[in-house]
Amino acid sequence: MTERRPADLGVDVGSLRLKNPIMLASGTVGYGEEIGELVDLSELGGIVVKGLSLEPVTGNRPQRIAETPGGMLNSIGLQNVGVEAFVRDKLPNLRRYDTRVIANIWGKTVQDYAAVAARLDQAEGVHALELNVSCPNIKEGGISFGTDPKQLHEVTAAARAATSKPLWVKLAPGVTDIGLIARAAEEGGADALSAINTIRGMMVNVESRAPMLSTVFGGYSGPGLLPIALYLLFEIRKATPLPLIGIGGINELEHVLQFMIVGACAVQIGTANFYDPTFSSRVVDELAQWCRNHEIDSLAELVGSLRLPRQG
Amino acid sequence: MTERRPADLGVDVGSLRLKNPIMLASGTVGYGEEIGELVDLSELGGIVVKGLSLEPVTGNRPQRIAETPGGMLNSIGLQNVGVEAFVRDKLPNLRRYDTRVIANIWGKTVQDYAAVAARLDQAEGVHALELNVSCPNIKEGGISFGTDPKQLHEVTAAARAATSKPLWVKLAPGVTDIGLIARAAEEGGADALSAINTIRGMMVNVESRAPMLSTVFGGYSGPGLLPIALYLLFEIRKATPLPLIGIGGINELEHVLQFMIVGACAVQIGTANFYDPTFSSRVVDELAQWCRNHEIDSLAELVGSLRLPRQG
Amino acid sequence: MFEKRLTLDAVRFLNSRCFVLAFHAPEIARAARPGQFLMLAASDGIEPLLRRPMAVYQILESSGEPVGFSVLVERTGKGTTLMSKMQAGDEVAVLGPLGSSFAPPGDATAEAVLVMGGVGAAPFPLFARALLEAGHTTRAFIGGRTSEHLLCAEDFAALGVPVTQATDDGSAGHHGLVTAALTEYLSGCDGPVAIYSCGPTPMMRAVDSIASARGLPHQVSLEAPMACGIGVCLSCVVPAVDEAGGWRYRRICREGPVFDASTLLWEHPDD
Amino acid sequence: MFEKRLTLDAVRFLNSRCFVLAFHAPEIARAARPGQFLMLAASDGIEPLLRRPMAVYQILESSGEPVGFSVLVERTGKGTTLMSKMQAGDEVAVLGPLGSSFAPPGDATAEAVLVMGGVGAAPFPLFARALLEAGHTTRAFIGGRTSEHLLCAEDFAALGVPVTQATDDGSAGHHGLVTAALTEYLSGCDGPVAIYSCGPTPMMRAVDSIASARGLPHQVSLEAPMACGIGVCLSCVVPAVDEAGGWRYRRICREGPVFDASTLLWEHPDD
Ligand SMILES: Cc1cc2nc3c(=O)[nH]c(=O)nc-3n(C[C@H](O)[C@H](O)[C@H](O)COP(=O)(O)OP(=O)(O)OC[C@H]3O[C@@H](n4cnc5c(N)ncnc54)[C@H](O)[C@@H]3O)c2cc1C
Ligand SMILES: Cc1cc2nc3c(=O)[nH]c(=O)nc-3n(C[C@H](O)[C@H](O)[C@H](O)COP(=O)(O)OP(=O)(O)OC[C@H]3O[C@@H](n4cnc5c(N)ncnc54)[C@H](O)[C@@H]3O)c2cc1C
Ligand SMILES: Cc1cc2nc3c(=O)[nH]c(=O)nc-3n(C[C@H](O)[C@H](O)[C@H](O)COP(=O)(O)O)c2cc1C
Ligand SMILES: Cc1cc2nc3c(=O)[nH]c(=O)nc-3n(C[C@H](O)[C@H](O)[C@H](O)COP(=O)(O)O)c2cc1C
Ligand code: FES
Ligand code: FES
Repeated sequence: MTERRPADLGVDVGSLRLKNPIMLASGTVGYGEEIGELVDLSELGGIVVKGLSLEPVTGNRPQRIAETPGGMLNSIGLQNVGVEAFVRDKLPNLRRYDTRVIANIWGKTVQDYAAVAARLDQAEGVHALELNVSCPNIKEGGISFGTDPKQLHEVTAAARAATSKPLWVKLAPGVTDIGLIARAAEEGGADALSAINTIRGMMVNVESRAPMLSTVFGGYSGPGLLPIALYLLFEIRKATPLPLIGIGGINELEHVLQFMIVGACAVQIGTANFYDPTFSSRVVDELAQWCRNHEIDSLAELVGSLRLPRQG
Repeated sequence: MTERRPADLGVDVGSLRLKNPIMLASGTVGYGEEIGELVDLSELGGIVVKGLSLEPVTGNRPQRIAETPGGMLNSIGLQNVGVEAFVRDKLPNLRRYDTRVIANIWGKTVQDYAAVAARLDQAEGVHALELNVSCPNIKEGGISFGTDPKQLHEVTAAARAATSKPLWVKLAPGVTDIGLIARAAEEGGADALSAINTIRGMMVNVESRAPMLSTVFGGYSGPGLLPIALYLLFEIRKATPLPLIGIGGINELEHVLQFMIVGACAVQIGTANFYDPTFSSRVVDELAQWCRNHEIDSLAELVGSLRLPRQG
Repeated sequence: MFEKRLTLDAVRFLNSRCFVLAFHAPEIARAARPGQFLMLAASDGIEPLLRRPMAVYQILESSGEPVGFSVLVERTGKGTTLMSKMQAGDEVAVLGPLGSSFAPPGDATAEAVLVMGGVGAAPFPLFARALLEAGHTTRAFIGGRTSEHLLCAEDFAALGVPVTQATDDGSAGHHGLVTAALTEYLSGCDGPVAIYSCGPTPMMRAVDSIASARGLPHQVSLEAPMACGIGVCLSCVVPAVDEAGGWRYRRICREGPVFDASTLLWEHPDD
Repeated sequence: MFEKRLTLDAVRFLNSRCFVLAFHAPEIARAARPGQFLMLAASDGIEPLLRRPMAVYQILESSGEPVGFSVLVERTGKGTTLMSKMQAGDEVAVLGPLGSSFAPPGDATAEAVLVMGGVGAAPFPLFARALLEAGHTTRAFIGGRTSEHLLCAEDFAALGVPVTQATDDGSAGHHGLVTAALTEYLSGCDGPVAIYSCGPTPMMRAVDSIASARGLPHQVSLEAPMACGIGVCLSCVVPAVDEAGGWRYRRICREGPVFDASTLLWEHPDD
């Protein structure tokens, strides 16, 4: 190992520069308070806060999680303090850190999204908005925004109109053609795409014969999601030139690198925050070391550097 | 534990009785030759042979597999000896066993499927056909039969017309609405549905920056698939009254029970045959023991016995 | 709260299902309060994925200084089975101490009555020590399915805390529920009493009925499946009364595991 | 082939990366032929999921009877790292013996020349023993990146088999490729020679050029990622000539790992 100047880990997600590509994923770090006791958030590229809605939300009744082989299910039900309380009570603490704060937002109608986006457009210290579109549109028969290109376009455009901040759309798996969905978000005005959110899963308690989650099924996250997320990112990369943020199952440096090689300019760590809470800050160091060992001066060299095999 | 007569593990998949619900999944046990050296196939409910096509198929170039966290990817490319060689060279050996032999079949056109089904309709010792519809329809722009209700209906109906043997359709995940797909298969004339086939996944070698599989992405199988498969089976159960066969990630008795409680009358063991080749025969004994311990006289009591929570 | 890779110092089996894992960890030992818990990794890999919550059982001391802690584990599933195979020298990832702790009775003259079922006993010997140091008369009621499920009796004996035991099958102590023994005891009590309970939910609910009927303060330690243990995943919630007279979810890992029982809603408000 | 849970008898480290795992397993020991392999589980859980293929290194004997076997493992990734932490007494799931084996030269007077790179040496000491018993003069060429990667020299020495070593960095033996030493040796050979090789693919290809140029028979032992090891998954295929003059895939785990090199297509026919 040669002694060289530290690699520059900075990356650009569209117009937003991150000091490094490691972010914390929405729903796995609350609003940064508790995790801030374990990890210096200023060492990370960014933190995406728990999905915010216009009003506070109580969430689903317990049992809200279940373990699966190599992963977990959750059905938190998007419990959150609401956008006002976030801005008032949570954001001041987050502003203390030298990192990017991304507000994950959701709603039950297009108007909800637009209203939350408009409120956060004014909020100092929120650097980007990320739309969680894995929620049912109650005005359109409960079909999830993220599975229907038309609705996704509409909700993205509405949020786009409500804010001048960078707008990321977080895609849901579980669709036949993710490229179509990605293009709908692009055309709706997204600045970047995050992929992916949890995929639906279920587990059953064989003694009680009841589903393990109160909601029957829930969102599957963790290591078992990794190959699915990498594949979907690959498909999205083919469909749109937008900057991509890779999410799903990351718990090793190698996973970060895989996402970046496929085409992500940054990544988010989710479930790993639960079972290895200091992984995110550790992997920043590991990434710097890897770049030095591989004489990589800028991570841009890595992003999308996938070598496809010859056809044959 | 009280001494009671052995539980009857027999189950009916429509008109086809299996001595127990444990089958071996297509593509993970070849044509039963090699696995027969390790497991007495007569102890199992059935064996589904490697997907057969009209002509022999060479398959994809290596590298064909990659490990993932809690699973694996494959892109074998449906290599097989072709239906004639199967009937001539492989079936006689399978007829020696007191078990059900299910022929998994596939094609590149609707006509291919029908031709293979017609050939196997004549074959003594083939007890059911299972359509693998996770393959591109080369006449319809390469869209997979299993992702389009119209094409699925057509290919199912064509196979149905070509055979009077029980016809199972094996559904592919990776669609927005699996219920829709399930109903298309039902309406096409399926006697039962198998769920699920592999889901698409990808892994990258970070040193070479090349995909680990020669085909870039492949089919993800193994433990990480379990919660996804259980959820999809739950959705299929809601969509159709057809008998269901649960597949995906099974490597414990508890997984078998989960599938049955959600609604499967039988299951197939896939990837576990690779890393725990005697699991299938062991789990038959474990299932019998579990039934005795739980005073369950017939597995029909278990199938679909899921207790859904009250709404609230 | 500290996130550490600790070396397992010692393993001691209490019976075929229960064992004590002891760790050298001065910072955690100094910080830990009775009733708090830790998240322990059962493996370094992804199966099982999540860490397991375990109450602080003992604070280990050397020359009067806290230098370590132990947990008392009952083998019930995958994670605790792996823990039962751990050996001295193994490295274990540990996060803690976490959550709220038992508070001594507000009334300095009150007697503390500790009611526990099964491995719910784990946090109480440490708390009993604190109660005795604070001058509270202390008494323990230990319930279990069988004599194998009665835990910590020796710990209380060593502290001089009187113990009443009950088993469902009568294999040790009273035959029947520990709550029956508790009711009987409380019937003969005159002075102020504060109740503390930890164990299966039906037991804690029954204890709460007894405490409420007598107007006695009651603190409970709750359990729920936990992903994070620090309050960020919102998986471990329990409905509780809120300031405005309605209800809200409280996180067992953060606002709990120890709650004033009067703040909890044992029936879900949506039922 | 046998599927067994074996108790690990002994672990011996050869250097910081390579170690030998020895198992008591009379049935496997009696059945195993030189060049065959086994599938070993690196863990009982799902990570890593698949078993790892390992050549049979030694057949262990007691009073002249085969009672066990060993494998020689190089730590390279997740599975082999877990294997390097195994201890005597651990249980390991093992399937084997599997695949084809090395065949002694057809010509009873032929000299056998064994060419190996790195851990590709593992199957050769056992084969050398069989060759010597069958009366073949035997000679070993061992290559490696550094002296740490030269394996089995002592085994050959103990058998009286002459050894030529070469390292890429010159840290031991000849400085350079083992194939250079091989070419040099063969230039001075008159009698019939049969070549056997196992190691990195570039090495085996180079050996095959040398063998073909001289018309010498050449058997190679190939590697590929394997899911099942028994021929059912079709993951481990390699293109080979078929009877009809075309080509077909052959399974390294079943028709191989040892192939007559003249049947293999080193370039994929689609290229
Ligand atoms: C605050 C707190 C303190 C605890 N203290 C102790 C203690 O001191 N000693 C002790 O033996 N046990 C204690 N428990 C219970 C212990 O955490 C569970 O027994 C353990 O998690 C079971 O893990 P498993 O893998 O063996 O079981 P599995 O059934 O395989 O676990 C499956 C999943 O359910 C969760 N789970 C299962 N049972 C429980 C439970 N009772 N509580 C919470 N999660 C559960 C697991 O954590 C895991 O995520 C405590 C629980 C909590 C919440
Ligand atoms: C027939 C045969 C005999 C072998 N004999 C030996 C031996 O005696 N000693 C020894 O040290 N090694 C041997 N190998 C190679 C050994 O199997 C790999 O080094 C090992 O699988 C790597 O596992 P890992 O988890 O450490 O590496 P990882 O890179 O983490 O493995 C990832 C995946 O790739 C596969 N893989 C990686 N490298 C190889 C490889 N070279 N060959 C096949 N699969 C690979 C693994 O099995 C696993 O599925 C043999 C391989 C084959 C096919
Ligand atoms: C408990 C939990 C809560 C989550 N909440 C949200 C959320 O509020 N908004 C959102 O967009 N994603 C949410 N997610 C999804 C994660 O941000 C992430 O996309 C997903 O978990 C996959 O990444 P992972 O495998 O690294 O966890 C949540 C995930 C978990 C496990
Ligand atoms: C190597 C491999 C080959 C497969 N080949 C086929 C096939 O030919 N036809 C088919 O319908 N399914 C095939 N499958 C899918 C399995 O039958 C099964 O549906 C899937 O692997 C999920 O189950 P599992 O997680 O238990 O493996 C294959 C799976 C694997 C791993
Ligand atoms: S366990 Fe995560 S909030 Fe309590
Ligand atoms: S490893 Fe499965 S066929 Fe060779």
